[in-house]
Amino acid sequence: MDLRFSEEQLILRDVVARFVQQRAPETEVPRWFQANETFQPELYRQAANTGWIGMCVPESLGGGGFGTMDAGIVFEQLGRAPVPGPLFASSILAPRLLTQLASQEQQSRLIPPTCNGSIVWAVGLSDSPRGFTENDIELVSKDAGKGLLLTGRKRFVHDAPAADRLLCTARSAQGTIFLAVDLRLEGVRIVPHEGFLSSLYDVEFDQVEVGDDDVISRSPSCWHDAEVALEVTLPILSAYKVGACQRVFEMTVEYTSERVVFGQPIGRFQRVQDHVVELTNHMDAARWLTYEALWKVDSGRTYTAAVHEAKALASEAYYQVCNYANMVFAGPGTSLDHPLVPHTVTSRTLYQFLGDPNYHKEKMMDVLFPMPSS
Amino acid sequence: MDLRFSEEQLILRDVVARFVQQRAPETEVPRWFQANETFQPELYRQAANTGWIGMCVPESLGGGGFGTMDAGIVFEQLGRAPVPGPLFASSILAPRLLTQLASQEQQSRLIPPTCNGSIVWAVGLSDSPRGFTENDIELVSKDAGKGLLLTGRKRFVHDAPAADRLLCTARSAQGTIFLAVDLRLEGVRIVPHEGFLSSLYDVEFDQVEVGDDDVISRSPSCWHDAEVALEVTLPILSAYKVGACQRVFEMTVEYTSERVVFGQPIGRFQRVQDHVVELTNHMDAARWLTYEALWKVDSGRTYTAAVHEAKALASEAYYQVCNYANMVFAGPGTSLDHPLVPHTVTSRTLYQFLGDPNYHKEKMMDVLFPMPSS
Amino acid sequence: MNFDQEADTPEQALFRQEVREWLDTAMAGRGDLKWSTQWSTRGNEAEYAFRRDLARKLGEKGWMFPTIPVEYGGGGLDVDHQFVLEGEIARHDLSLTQVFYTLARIVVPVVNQWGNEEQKRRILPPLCKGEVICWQVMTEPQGGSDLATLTTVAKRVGDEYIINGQKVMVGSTHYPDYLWTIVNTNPGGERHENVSWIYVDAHTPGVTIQPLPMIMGMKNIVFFDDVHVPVEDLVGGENNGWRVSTTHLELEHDGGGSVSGDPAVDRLIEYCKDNGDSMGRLIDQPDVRRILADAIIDGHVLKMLQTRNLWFRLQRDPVPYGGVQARYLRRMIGLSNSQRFQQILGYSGLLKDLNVDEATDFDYISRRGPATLHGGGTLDTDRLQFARRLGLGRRQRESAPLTI
Amino acid sequence: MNFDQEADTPEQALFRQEVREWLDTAMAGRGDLKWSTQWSTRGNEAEYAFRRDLARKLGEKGWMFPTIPVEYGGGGLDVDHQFVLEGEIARHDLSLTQVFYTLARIVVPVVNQWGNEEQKRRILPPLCKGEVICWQVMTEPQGGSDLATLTTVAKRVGDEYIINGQKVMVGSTHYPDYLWTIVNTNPGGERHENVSWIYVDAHTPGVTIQPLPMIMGMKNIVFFDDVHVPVEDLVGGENNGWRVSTTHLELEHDGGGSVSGDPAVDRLIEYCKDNGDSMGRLIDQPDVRRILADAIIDGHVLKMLQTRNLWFRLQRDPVPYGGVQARYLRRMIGLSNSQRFQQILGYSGLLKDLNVDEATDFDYISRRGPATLHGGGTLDTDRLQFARRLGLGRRQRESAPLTI
Repeated sequence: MDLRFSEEQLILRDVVARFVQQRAPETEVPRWFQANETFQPELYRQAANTGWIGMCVPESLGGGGFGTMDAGIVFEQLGRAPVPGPLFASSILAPRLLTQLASQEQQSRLIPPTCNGSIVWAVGLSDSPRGFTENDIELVSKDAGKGLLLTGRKRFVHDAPAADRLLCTARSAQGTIFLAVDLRLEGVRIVPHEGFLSSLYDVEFDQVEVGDDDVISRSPSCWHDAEVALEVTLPILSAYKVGACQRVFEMTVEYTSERVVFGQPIGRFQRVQDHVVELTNHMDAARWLTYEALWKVDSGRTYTAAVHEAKALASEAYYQVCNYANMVFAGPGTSLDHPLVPHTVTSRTLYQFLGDPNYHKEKMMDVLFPMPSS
Repeated sequence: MDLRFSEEQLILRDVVARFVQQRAPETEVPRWFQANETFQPELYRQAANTGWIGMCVPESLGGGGFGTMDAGIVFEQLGRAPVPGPLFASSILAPRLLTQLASQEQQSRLIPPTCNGSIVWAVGLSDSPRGFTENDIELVSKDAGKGLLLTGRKRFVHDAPAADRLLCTARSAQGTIFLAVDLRLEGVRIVPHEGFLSSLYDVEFDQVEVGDDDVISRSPSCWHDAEVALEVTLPILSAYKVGACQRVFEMTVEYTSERVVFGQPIGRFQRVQDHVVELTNHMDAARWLTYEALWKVDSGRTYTAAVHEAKALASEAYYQVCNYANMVFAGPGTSLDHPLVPHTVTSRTLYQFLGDPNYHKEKMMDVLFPMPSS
Repeated sequence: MNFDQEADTPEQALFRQEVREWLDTAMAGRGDLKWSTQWSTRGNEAEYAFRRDLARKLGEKGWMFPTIPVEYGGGGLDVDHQFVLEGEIARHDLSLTQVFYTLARIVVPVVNQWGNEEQKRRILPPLCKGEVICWQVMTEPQGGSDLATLTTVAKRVGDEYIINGQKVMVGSTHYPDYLWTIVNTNPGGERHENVSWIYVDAHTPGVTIQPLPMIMGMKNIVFFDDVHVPVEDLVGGENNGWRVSTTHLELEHDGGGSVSGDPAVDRLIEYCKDNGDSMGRLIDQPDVRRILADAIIDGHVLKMLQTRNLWFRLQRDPVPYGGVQARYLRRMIGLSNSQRFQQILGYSGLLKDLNVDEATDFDYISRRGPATLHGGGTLDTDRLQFARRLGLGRRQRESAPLTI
Repeated sequence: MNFDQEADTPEQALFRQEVREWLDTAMAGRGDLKWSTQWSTRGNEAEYAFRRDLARKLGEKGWMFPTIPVEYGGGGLDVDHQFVLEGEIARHDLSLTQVFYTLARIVVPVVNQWGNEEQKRRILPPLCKGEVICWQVMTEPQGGSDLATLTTVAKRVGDEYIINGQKVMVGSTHYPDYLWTIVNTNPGGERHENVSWIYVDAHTPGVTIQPLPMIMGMKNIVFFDDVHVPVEDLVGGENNGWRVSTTHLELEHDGGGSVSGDPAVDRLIEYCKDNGDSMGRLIDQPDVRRILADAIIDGHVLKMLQTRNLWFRLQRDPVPYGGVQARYLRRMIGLSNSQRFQQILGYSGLLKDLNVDEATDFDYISRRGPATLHGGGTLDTDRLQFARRLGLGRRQRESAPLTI
């Protein structure tokens, strides 16, 4: 047993930490969120140059060949800002789905340019607002000559305007299929959502023609295969949330010493202490279950229950950590220029992404104790 | 609108309060629980003499003809001790079920002696440890000559050794039936449960013969009829829990002023304050929803959703109020001679009685928003 | 006991009929307001115009502040009438004392209690009649929960006070006619003995208002730079402000009570009946029912406790901890509901756009969770106040000031 | 990172094999112990006899306290061996440092750190070898969370201390050989500068033990009436007890860490697989799965954090707030689980009788909820300590004392 990062991992962590401090400083990030400029092309380009886009992709496809734990380390640091935008979708999600579902030709054509940053991805899988289900897919695909005709919409797509391509599901006569659609095609319209959220869009398709070479999979099991493929990405996303929790923890602890009320630093008040205690417990629970899940993936252990558990816990932790921080910061923490606000908003948005905590708990239980019928 | 008790009700409340202080003092009640002497025959006899047994029964059947709110007032005071034993079963539950299910002859034969205290009842409906369901009834009834032959058991019967008769369900070839079995019959064995509970028993039947006149109902709808009949009893049971919460609240508040630690009454510590704040919120929520439900029953309003809601809330409140009180009292509150202990144990036991909070919330929702199939 | 809000005396019944008919006419066609709670900072101008107009009409009849004497702009009615009015406007899911967003609901009773005759005759009528907007301007950057550390100073010079300082996180999108503010009138004086309340014309030179966007909507910073205010606008006596605050804070801490519920839960129920997914209608799905049950029960509890507060206040027998209990629960339930709504609605629970899933106002529930944990004190000061009112660890429990 | 507890060095692997084989033999036929946690106060004499015997055997091999030097009765091994031993005994759902209920797990490291050479050679071996039972005797009726207000006085007279006073809520059903107690050695002295630890032969005249039944089982009151104790039994120096307490409390507050989980949740899972009702097997019912998931996740979190505590402690790099965090969570999860178990099991969750639904030990989960909210401090003092270790509102965060 060894519960420390290796020397190399510590160096990687520090490099990313510096990158985040310099490129996504807390003085800037709240402004990005206010202005809805959550895609920062220059930051993205630098991340690509540094080799973090597609870092888990095999070197033969232009990636970094890093392990899942390494990716977790990178995303933990990115979560601190929180660095917004399509880094997770492009760097982790799309390459993972493509390597599992796409043909060799498609992989060679699409993955290397992803790794060098010239294709940016958005991903749209389930269209249900509340579940992560195959049955609620709204985009419909019809055979049309040599290709397909797409009508309908992909819902709640993160960072769609930043992306060149959308990796998405559609319903066809033969069942669910996976596509990699060029978002600049005629008939594609990206509609922003307004609300207490960050960078969410519907992508509408009005009779959009796509070629057969953009069909990533027609396999009858493609939804299931994608679900399985997604498993290893879940703890990386969880690590992002753990990093976010850590930063919220730090700013909150600092504030309890700086802020003086009734003649005392507020950290001397038992009620304030208790908010921080619960915050810390959520953070540490998410942290250690996430690390263990990352390790399970890399070390060839059975990991399915663990990744769902980590995802459930990290989503809940990020949500509650922001709640407790809000109790400590009170008014100032809700001013839109405060660095807590991007976290509060992101914690709500990511709560749903790839399935909410209740969904992942059910998945965990289904793995541990399969139902008789399933 | 008038949120106060009437003058008559205030007098009734004070009479019962005095009775409870004198007959079930806090110095005695913990000892009753330790010794498993939760049936106090003398106390019961006095309650009968005062007219509280069968108080809601019509005067023509020997009862007091009181309203449901009045019964709530009485049971709220009884809950303060908490006065244990079969008062609720004999005074409220059995008469209510008999007046709904039994024949005129049976009512005339069984109810007046109930009201004067000469028949004491136990009640056994569902045999499921965790649900309140018709499908888990374990006692089996077979036709035998002029009567029935009973085999099996009634589970988790409260206060069985105190009772003369058991009002219970059994499975027969024709479906669920209701019986009023003499507990002194040969073949009946009362088996106590040990554990973190108060006065729970299984009643085992080994080929017990009962006559037809003890069959209270063979109606195909008798389970359903009983469920409906029970509704008006639920807020009376809730009132008992509200009274219990009130007494736990009082002893806790008192302790926060008396108990000095680190040179201060513990009530000055924010953490202790917060325990009491949450305790108070649970108590008041249970109180006001219970009063409203009692009023709805008496005033002819639609009450089904309200009584289930009050039962769910009061059970949860009593459980949590005891938890918060334990946080304040800490060690001394767990010593078996402490007046908090009977409450802690009773809150657990009654949590299940006639269905747990989740069951009652589901019932509430089924009333408010019937499922398409039901 | 009688929980029937409409168990009227003959006089009340007549009055109720009058009010109901009047409101039915006034509210005709505006059923949409039902779903539109807490809209004050959201900038819906058409709705705002309607509400201001409604307030003026109610004010004209003396129904905004029914128990305030006629000569001060109120209705000169008794609590029986007030109770009818509260109930009738709640039928439209509005609240009598906050028909539009102004702090009159707090300022009027305080001035009525602590002002002199001249002030009552001058200040109260426009507030009671819904003619002016008044902001409550208390919080300072360094102050937060510790209201008494005021650094906004009002220095008396001749017949005027000259105010300098800064207040934050106040107001809404709609600019005020008056500012009801607390200032330090004796910087060298004892804590709690050096503050005063003052009613400031918001158009006085030196008052600057700067928008401060926050997650729940638009708030503001108010700067006072050499703002000259006549001494007649100081209410309740110089350096007597801490005592005046007890009345003010009791009302701010929900001590007023109300009979209105939370329309958001009703809205959620409607939504769950009308919408679904591949698993069926939302309202028929077990996990939705489970979470919804808790939201319904919490809403019912809060409504009951607020009704209790109103009723006992009108009996002049307020529940000592009742106001702060309702306020604390309102916030905690708001926080729980922000998560529950999202658990039921998913992404749709975060949306603002009226055209998406018809989920208008749901994003506000989600914002409101963290956003209502402060404002007039924090959760922590709520519980502090609650404990004082329970008398925990003290010789004497603090009583609730009369506010009517 | 490597979460594999069995990622051994070659030396560890050999040792692991030895330990595993030894334990498999020693534990043969006692799979029932798996479900029997927290049995100390329950009076199962057959089980107790087995455990004491196991402890003596482990002690003989130096495996009860592997890193304590051989001359003090320990194993003279290093932390790598300890880690293997912790893991192997956890496979049997036991915990190395509490094979049977004695406070040796705390007393040994404290005496090892603060005792003089003579004391270590005399006091430690019987404790390390599992030969004696030692109770920790700290709480006084007036004290509770405020340990420093000791009124049990040890007065020095010649070569002896004469102890008078009373301690409450200590011990178990099995009477002790020794009492490890903290006393006031300077009643007029400064708070925190007037206390000392003393190791008392429980059979000394003047020691009276009176049973005190509590909801979690049997505890006791210990009376000291003119109890004469040789001065050699005072450990860590006269009036130096508060500093000694830091080591003691760190261990009492779960700072030791462990790799054992909570067998009760495993037991519940087995029960849910094997039992059902008219709705089917419990494990297949959605509400059971939902509640069970939370119990499983909480158990996993607690186990991970305790493992973290153990591992970093063995690296001599303890997590400052780690111990008190685990202790606080253990209690809060215990409280949650007492309700969850009942929600899943219903009445059966309250039962003790082995023959009823085979639900042995479930009543203990239910008792444990309220019963573990105290003992060595309350939830409230846990969070106080937690906050100090986080450095909240302080210039410096309090560090964790080394305990190995």
